[in-house]
Amino acid sequence: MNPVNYLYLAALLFTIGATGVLIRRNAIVLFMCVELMLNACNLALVAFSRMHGNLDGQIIAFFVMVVAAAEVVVGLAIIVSLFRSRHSASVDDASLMKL
Amino acid sequence: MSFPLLTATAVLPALGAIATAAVPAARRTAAKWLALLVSLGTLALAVTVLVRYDPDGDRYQLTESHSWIADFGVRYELGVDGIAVALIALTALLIPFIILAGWHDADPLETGHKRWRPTQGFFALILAVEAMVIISFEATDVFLFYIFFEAMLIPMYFLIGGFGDRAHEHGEETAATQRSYAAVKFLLYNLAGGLIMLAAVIGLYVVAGNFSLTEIAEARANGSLDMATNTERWLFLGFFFAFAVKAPLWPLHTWLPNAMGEATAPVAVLITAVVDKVGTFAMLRFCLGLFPEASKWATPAILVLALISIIYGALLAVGQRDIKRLVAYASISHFGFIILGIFAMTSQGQSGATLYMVNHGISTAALMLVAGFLISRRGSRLIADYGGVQKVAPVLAGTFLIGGLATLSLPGLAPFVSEFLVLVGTFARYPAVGIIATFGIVLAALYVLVLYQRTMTGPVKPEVAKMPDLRIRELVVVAPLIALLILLGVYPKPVTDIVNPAVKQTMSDVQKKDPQPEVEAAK
Amino acid sequence: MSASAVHSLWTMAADPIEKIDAPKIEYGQLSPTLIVIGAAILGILIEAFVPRRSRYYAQVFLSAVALAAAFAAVVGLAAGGYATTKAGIAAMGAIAVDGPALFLQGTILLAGLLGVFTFAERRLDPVAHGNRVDSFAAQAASVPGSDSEKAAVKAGFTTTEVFPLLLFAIGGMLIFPAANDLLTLFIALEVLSLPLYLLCALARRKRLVSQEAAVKYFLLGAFASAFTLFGIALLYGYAGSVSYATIAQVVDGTVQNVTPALADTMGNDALLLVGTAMLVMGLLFKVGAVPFHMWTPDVYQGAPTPVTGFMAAATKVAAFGALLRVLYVVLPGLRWDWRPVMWAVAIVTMLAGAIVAITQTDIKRLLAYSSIAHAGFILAGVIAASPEGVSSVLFYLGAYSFVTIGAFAVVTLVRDAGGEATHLSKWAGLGRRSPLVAAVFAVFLLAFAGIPLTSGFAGKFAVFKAAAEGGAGAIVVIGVISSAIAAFFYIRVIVLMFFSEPRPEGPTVAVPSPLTTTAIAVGVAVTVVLGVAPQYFLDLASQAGVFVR
Amino acid sequence: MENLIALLVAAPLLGAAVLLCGGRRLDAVGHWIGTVLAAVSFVIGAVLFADMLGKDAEAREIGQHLFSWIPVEGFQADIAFQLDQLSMTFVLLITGVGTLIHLYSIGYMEHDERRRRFFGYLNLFLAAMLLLVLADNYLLLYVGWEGVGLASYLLIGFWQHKPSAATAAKKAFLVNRVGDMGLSIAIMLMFTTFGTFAFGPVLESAGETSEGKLTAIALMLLLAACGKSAQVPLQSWLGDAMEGPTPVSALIHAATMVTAGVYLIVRSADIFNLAPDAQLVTTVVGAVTLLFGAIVGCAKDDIKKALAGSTMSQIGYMVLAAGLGPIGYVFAIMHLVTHGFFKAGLFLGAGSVMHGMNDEVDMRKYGGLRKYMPVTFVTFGLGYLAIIGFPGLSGFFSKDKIIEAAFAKGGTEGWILGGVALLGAAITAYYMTRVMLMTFFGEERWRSRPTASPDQPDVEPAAEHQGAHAEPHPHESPRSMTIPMIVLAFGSVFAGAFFGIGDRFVHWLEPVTGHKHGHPPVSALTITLSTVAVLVLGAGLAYLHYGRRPVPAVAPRGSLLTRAARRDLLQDDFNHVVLVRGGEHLTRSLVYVDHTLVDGVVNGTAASVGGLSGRLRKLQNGYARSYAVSMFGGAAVLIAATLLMRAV
Repeated sequence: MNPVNYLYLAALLFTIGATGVLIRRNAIVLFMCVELMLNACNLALVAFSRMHGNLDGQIIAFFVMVVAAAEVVVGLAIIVSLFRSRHSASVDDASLMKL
Repeated sequence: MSFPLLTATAVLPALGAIATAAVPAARRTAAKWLALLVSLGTLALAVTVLVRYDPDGDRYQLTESHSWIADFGVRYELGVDGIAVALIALTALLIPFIILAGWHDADPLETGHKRWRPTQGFFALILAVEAMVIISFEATDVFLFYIFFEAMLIPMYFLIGGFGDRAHEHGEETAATQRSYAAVKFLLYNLAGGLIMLAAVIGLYVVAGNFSLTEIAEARANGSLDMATNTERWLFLGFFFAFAVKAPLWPLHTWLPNAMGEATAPVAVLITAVVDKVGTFAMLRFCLGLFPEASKWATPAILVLALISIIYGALLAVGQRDIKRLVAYASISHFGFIILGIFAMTSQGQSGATLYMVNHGISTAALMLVAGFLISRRGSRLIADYGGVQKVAPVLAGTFLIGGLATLSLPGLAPFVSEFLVLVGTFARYPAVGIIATFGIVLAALYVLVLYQRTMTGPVKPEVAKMPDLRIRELVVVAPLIALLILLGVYPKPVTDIVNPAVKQTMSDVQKKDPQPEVEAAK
Repeated sequence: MSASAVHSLWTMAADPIEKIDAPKIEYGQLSPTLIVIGAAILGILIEAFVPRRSRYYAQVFLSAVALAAAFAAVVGLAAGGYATTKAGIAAMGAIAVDGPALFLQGTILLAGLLGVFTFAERRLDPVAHGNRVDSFAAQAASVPGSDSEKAAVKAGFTTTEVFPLLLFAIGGMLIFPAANDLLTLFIALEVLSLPLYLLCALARRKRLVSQEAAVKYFLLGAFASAFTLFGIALLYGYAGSVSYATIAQVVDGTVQNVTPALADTMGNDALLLVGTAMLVMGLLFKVGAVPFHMWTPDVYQGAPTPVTGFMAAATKVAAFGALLRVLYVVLPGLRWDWRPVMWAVAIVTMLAGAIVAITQTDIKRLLAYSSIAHAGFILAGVIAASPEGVSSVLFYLGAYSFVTIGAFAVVTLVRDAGGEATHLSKWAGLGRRSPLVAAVFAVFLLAFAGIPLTSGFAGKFAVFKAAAEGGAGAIVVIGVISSAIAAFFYIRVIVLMFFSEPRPEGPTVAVPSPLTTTAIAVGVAVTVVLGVAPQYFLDLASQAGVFVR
Repeated sequence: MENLIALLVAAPLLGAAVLLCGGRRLDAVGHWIGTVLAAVSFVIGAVLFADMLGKDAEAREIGQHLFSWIPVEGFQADIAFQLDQLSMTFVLLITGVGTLIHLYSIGYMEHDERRRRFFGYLNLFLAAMLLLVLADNYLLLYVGWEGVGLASYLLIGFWQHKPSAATAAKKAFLVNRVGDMGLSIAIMLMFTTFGTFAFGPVLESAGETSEGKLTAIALMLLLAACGKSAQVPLQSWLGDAMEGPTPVSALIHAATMVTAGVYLIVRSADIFNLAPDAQLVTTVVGAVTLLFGAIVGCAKDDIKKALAGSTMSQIGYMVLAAGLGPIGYVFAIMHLVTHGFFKAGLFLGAGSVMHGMNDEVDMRKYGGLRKYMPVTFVTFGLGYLAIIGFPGLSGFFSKDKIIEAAFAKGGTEGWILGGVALLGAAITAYYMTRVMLMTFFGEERWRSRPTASPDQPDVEPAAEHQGAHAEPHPHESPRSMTIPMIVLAFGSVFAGAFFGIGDRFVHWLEPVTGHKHGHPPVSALTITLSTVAVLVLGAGLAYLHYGRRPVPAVAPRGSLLTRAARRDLLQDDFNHVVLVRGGEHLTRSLVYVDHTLVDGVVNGTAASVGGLSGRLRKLQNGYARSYAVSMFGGAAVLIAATLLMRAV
């Protein structure tokens, strides 16, 4: 299969993730969409790695996974604490600060 | 290395400001005396500068030059020509009077916070302004000038916004609001002007590579610096805009009546007699000096604006109900004359303009300070609240009248000499402009005399019946100013002698020759 | 060891394995970062092993010493010529040790040190149950207003973890502007961001707002990271490498041994341009440029003020450093493409920041918009695309970070019953109550406004000068117009402090410990010194203005 | 001798300085200091005069250079004096009459608590006036010119507590300022044309420039003269100026200052001679004013205002004569001097009457006073005869010469001007007879009787101050007042004959002003006879109106012309409507413009930025997802823009 197709897929996934961020309200889902975007990047990296015949992309993908895991740790901590104080994970409820 | 006299003249009031600010809260009187002494010391230094200045010597004298910010091409370069010397002397002369006149203006009304020290602040700020004004007169480096041109806004701003007339017809609350409005307006106008100038200063650096007046002039003279016509014009406009705000020139003038109206009289004098002079001074030194061609290009428009200022300012002065605003509009009219003289580009016009700066400083100081004494007695700035003061306080009225007569340029008093020179100088090149400007002298008579009539003559109003005449301190402030007005009106030669060579230089900067008379009259 | 000769660590692995070379790490040159990260790890251990009562002192001591040592290391490296003649690439091409990197690292470390001081301040909040408390939540995990929180407060708990978090963030920031390949850049970005997200959530008072700020920052930050990463992926796809030097060569077309795949992707400008745009967007998010600025006001407002101060100063420094390196090292060949776009961003940022700030009513939000406007001014220097541009940006960043930390430190002092009194109306008449504090804050505001004789003016002049020399005269004009607009709201605060009558129920000014006092004093001193005699620092910045490739 | 010239000015200047700065402790002696210094000045003048007489006519001009005043590149103004016959004439008139009036004032102002100040102002006036006539250049003349204006301002408004006085003073100064504009423009023109404005060089080289320039200069000088000498159209201030104390009216607004305009024209003779158009305008101004003043004088019931109208009219004669050129200059000055005597005398007489009548000025409340104040009556009467040109008295000689010269102008102009001058003489006789009759003859209308209702229209406001209702006790004035009156009466009687017979005055002034003998189309005798005839006619008519019939104590409504004349021929109304009201409207609208437009633009800009801020601020709505939208959109734009940059 033409490696470019993987890139299209990656772009598609990235867009889906971004759209999710824009339209979903639940912070957890939002965060998952971000993860989806990161994985779309991973896909692109791996595809490029394959195209260029070097391993850089694939190694980066591993790093990204680690980073994503770290993000989960931090992110969930924050989101959960928010949820516990407000009993809601909707990001739209978290709008005390404006203007 | 010789003693850095120019630096000392600026540094002394700066140090004085710090020292005054540091005087403990309870020792108010000590702070006042300290400030007064420092200002007198500065005056002594300024007089030394005056004495050491040799009218027949180099263009810039007593020069000091040190590297400062090499990255910006900025040097700490000081030097004075005749115009600067005259204005430094004026500044140093007026400050002691301003301090003395404002002796009680900043006494705290009630015992506020124990660390609240308005008195110390007031006098420290005045000295700070003095320091900055003096150094901007001395700077021969554009950047150095610019820095202090801008920085002096800050102490001025606090002086305007922080200290106002004690009583106000609408109560202290309104007074505070109007005061801070005036202060903000002052600052924003001038800051906007200054920032536009900043763009031009940067542009100048890009074009010239350094900021030294002398070097740039030299480079332009020997052709190594070639400014494109359009560049020069844009840069000129950038500089001129800032100076026109400061001066102020119509239609950028509206901050002045507010500022002068709301500030205490001594501060109003500081604004119009001292700080604003930096604007007109800078037009002479920087606009004409750096951008002669563009100056000539812009002259017609500037003359028109100056004319409008003269007539418009005078007419508005006639229409004012507030004494201090009236003086402010009168000043706008006078600044029109100064700018007219500068851009007429004749020796008489420019000498007249320089002389005008000095004389206007003294005459406005006299008028405004007496007005301040008057206002402090009655607690109102409205002309309508006075009447018949002449009867109860003849000396006050008399000095007020002399200040007023100086403002309307009565021959025999100093402003006449300068105003006439400006008119003659303008007329020589632009007869129509000269004639229209002459209408200003009628209007000046109108607003001064109307003011005098309404406040000083007529039946004595009950509110002013108990008004005391001038006190000794106040007399000490006013009498020397009046003496100077008369002296410089009859014998202005000491000033013109200092100014003339500098004007000659400026004329050669712009490569203009005086129009020659049609008939070479037999001498 | 030239950059191109060193093939990156990763590609070697693809070859048949005969022996594994130990990676060559220049520990000396990396020592600032290593010290800080080591201290951070040590800080974690302290949390684990040191008794609760002593943790605070241990952490403060450790952090301060580590930062000071790291700063000393930076100075040592700079003195040793690593900023100029010996500048080079370290850690197998991952990290650049050169002038801009060292300059910015030094700035970040000093800002971090002042940050530690403000973090450690325990005199401002009233003593709770016999315990001195700082700005951070007693126990972050407890729900605001819950019994467990009250118990934690009563027990005198404090979140001493903030110090290791701070050190981690600083560690990331140190790497960020020095990163010499895109992967390092990304890792550094995350290392600096994640602790900050957490720190934002840790306010002692107004915890809901604080958590909200953290969530917003986190979600948007992660969102931006994803864009950055996708940009990185595309650039990698374009150049077949993440090394700055290699990408630059590919962009310039000077690359040797072009493989067929590379030849293929090299021709695809879309990869390059879209990748560049997305990468730059991620960096612009960090610097708070319009339209990626919208997190700034909320986060600045919600985060604990010491964190805001530190973040506003140090993050901006690090992010601009990274942006400069990307634009100047990776993409100079693309100058004609990114400059117009950055022009637009700079203009919009300057204007929007200044205009929106006018109507703000909260001092922290006001400063946030101010920081947006300043990002615009700095971008004007970035656009210059010249060594002068680099050094002017470096200088501006140095000047700006101290003003910012100082200003936010002053904000922590003005308090009422609900903690910090950040609503502007409460600042009315502050000049009457506490002339000194108000005067100090006025100095900072004037520096923000760019009034001469303050560092703000020197910095502004430097970037505008560089921009004008780089032919961006229009930017300068718009810059001064924005400055004029911006001046309005700085002045509004001064008016409020000095010319308004104090309110009877107004806030009090807490007397800080020497820690905050030091931070403020250093801020004032730097502001004035850089304003009056900037030459030494300008020299420093201009010597440090050359990137190594 | 030259060095005395400065002393001439210095003496009264010193007096002014001492009196004004000296403070209360000089109150007791202040008036004597002032009077003595005025006399000193007169003595110096006399010494100089004697010295001058001892020289040949051509060598009489002397000068004194004190110092360089305004030395500026290409511009030289000196403080320097020039004393020639013309100046000498004025010096003697000023110091002589001045000293007398100082003396008079000692009595007249006896009860005024601010007498010292009054004398200070008088001395200031003398100094300024002497400076005016002694200056050797136009700029220094200008200083004196404004100096006398200032003194006039101070003295008109001396009783400042009266709003009318303060207003009158202001008005005088302002109208004069309009004239001063003319003087300064004239000086500027001289400077650009000749490069100097010293009398000598300018006048010598006047011929070297175009007539147009000279006409412009001359017209501007005329404008200045109109202001100072109360000539149409700048005459309106003089009537109001009568608010000042009467000695002031006598000295400044009759004898000396108001004649400065004539001095200026005669001094600039060389310019006017070469600008015939300007001369024509000058004569027209003179003729119109002559009639104007005379008509106004007929209608006024206020004795001082009637005399003021007369002054205006007489100066009209002088200006007319001056406009005639070399045939008239000498006579203009001659009339000026004789007028100085008799008009000062008349005013002092009027003052004496007022002094005895509780400061009443309304002639309708006089009558039959000759019995009570005989000296005043006699001196006033002599002045009266002199002014109407009774043969043999001063006015006869001088006025007759002017009428002759007017006819001698030649052509239609000559006839018109001569006719006007003749008509003026008739009206002069009429109004002066009216004044004389109303004041000294007829029934004693000041005796107690029901006073007129106060709201009666056209009652001069000055009559309404306190004391007007108490019955006065007319009495002769003290010695210090009568002596000056007597001296001036001598002058009124004999000066004309002394000057006129044998053309003594012509020979005296000729070296300075030049003189040509005029040749009127009819013989001089005819003119003289017709002058006498119209005089009799005018006086007779007045007798019919005021001598035969009782004078109503309240002014009748009168004809349209009378009513207009009472209001200065509606000139003031015009000023009020056009200048005052118009000016008020202008300033008020400008204040509005300044506030709304000039300030408004700036405030509007600020407000719109603020509004924009408010709207942009709403974008920051607190929803993280909308922030994300902004970022996403931003990224899209960024990408699109980057791609676009490559595309273009």
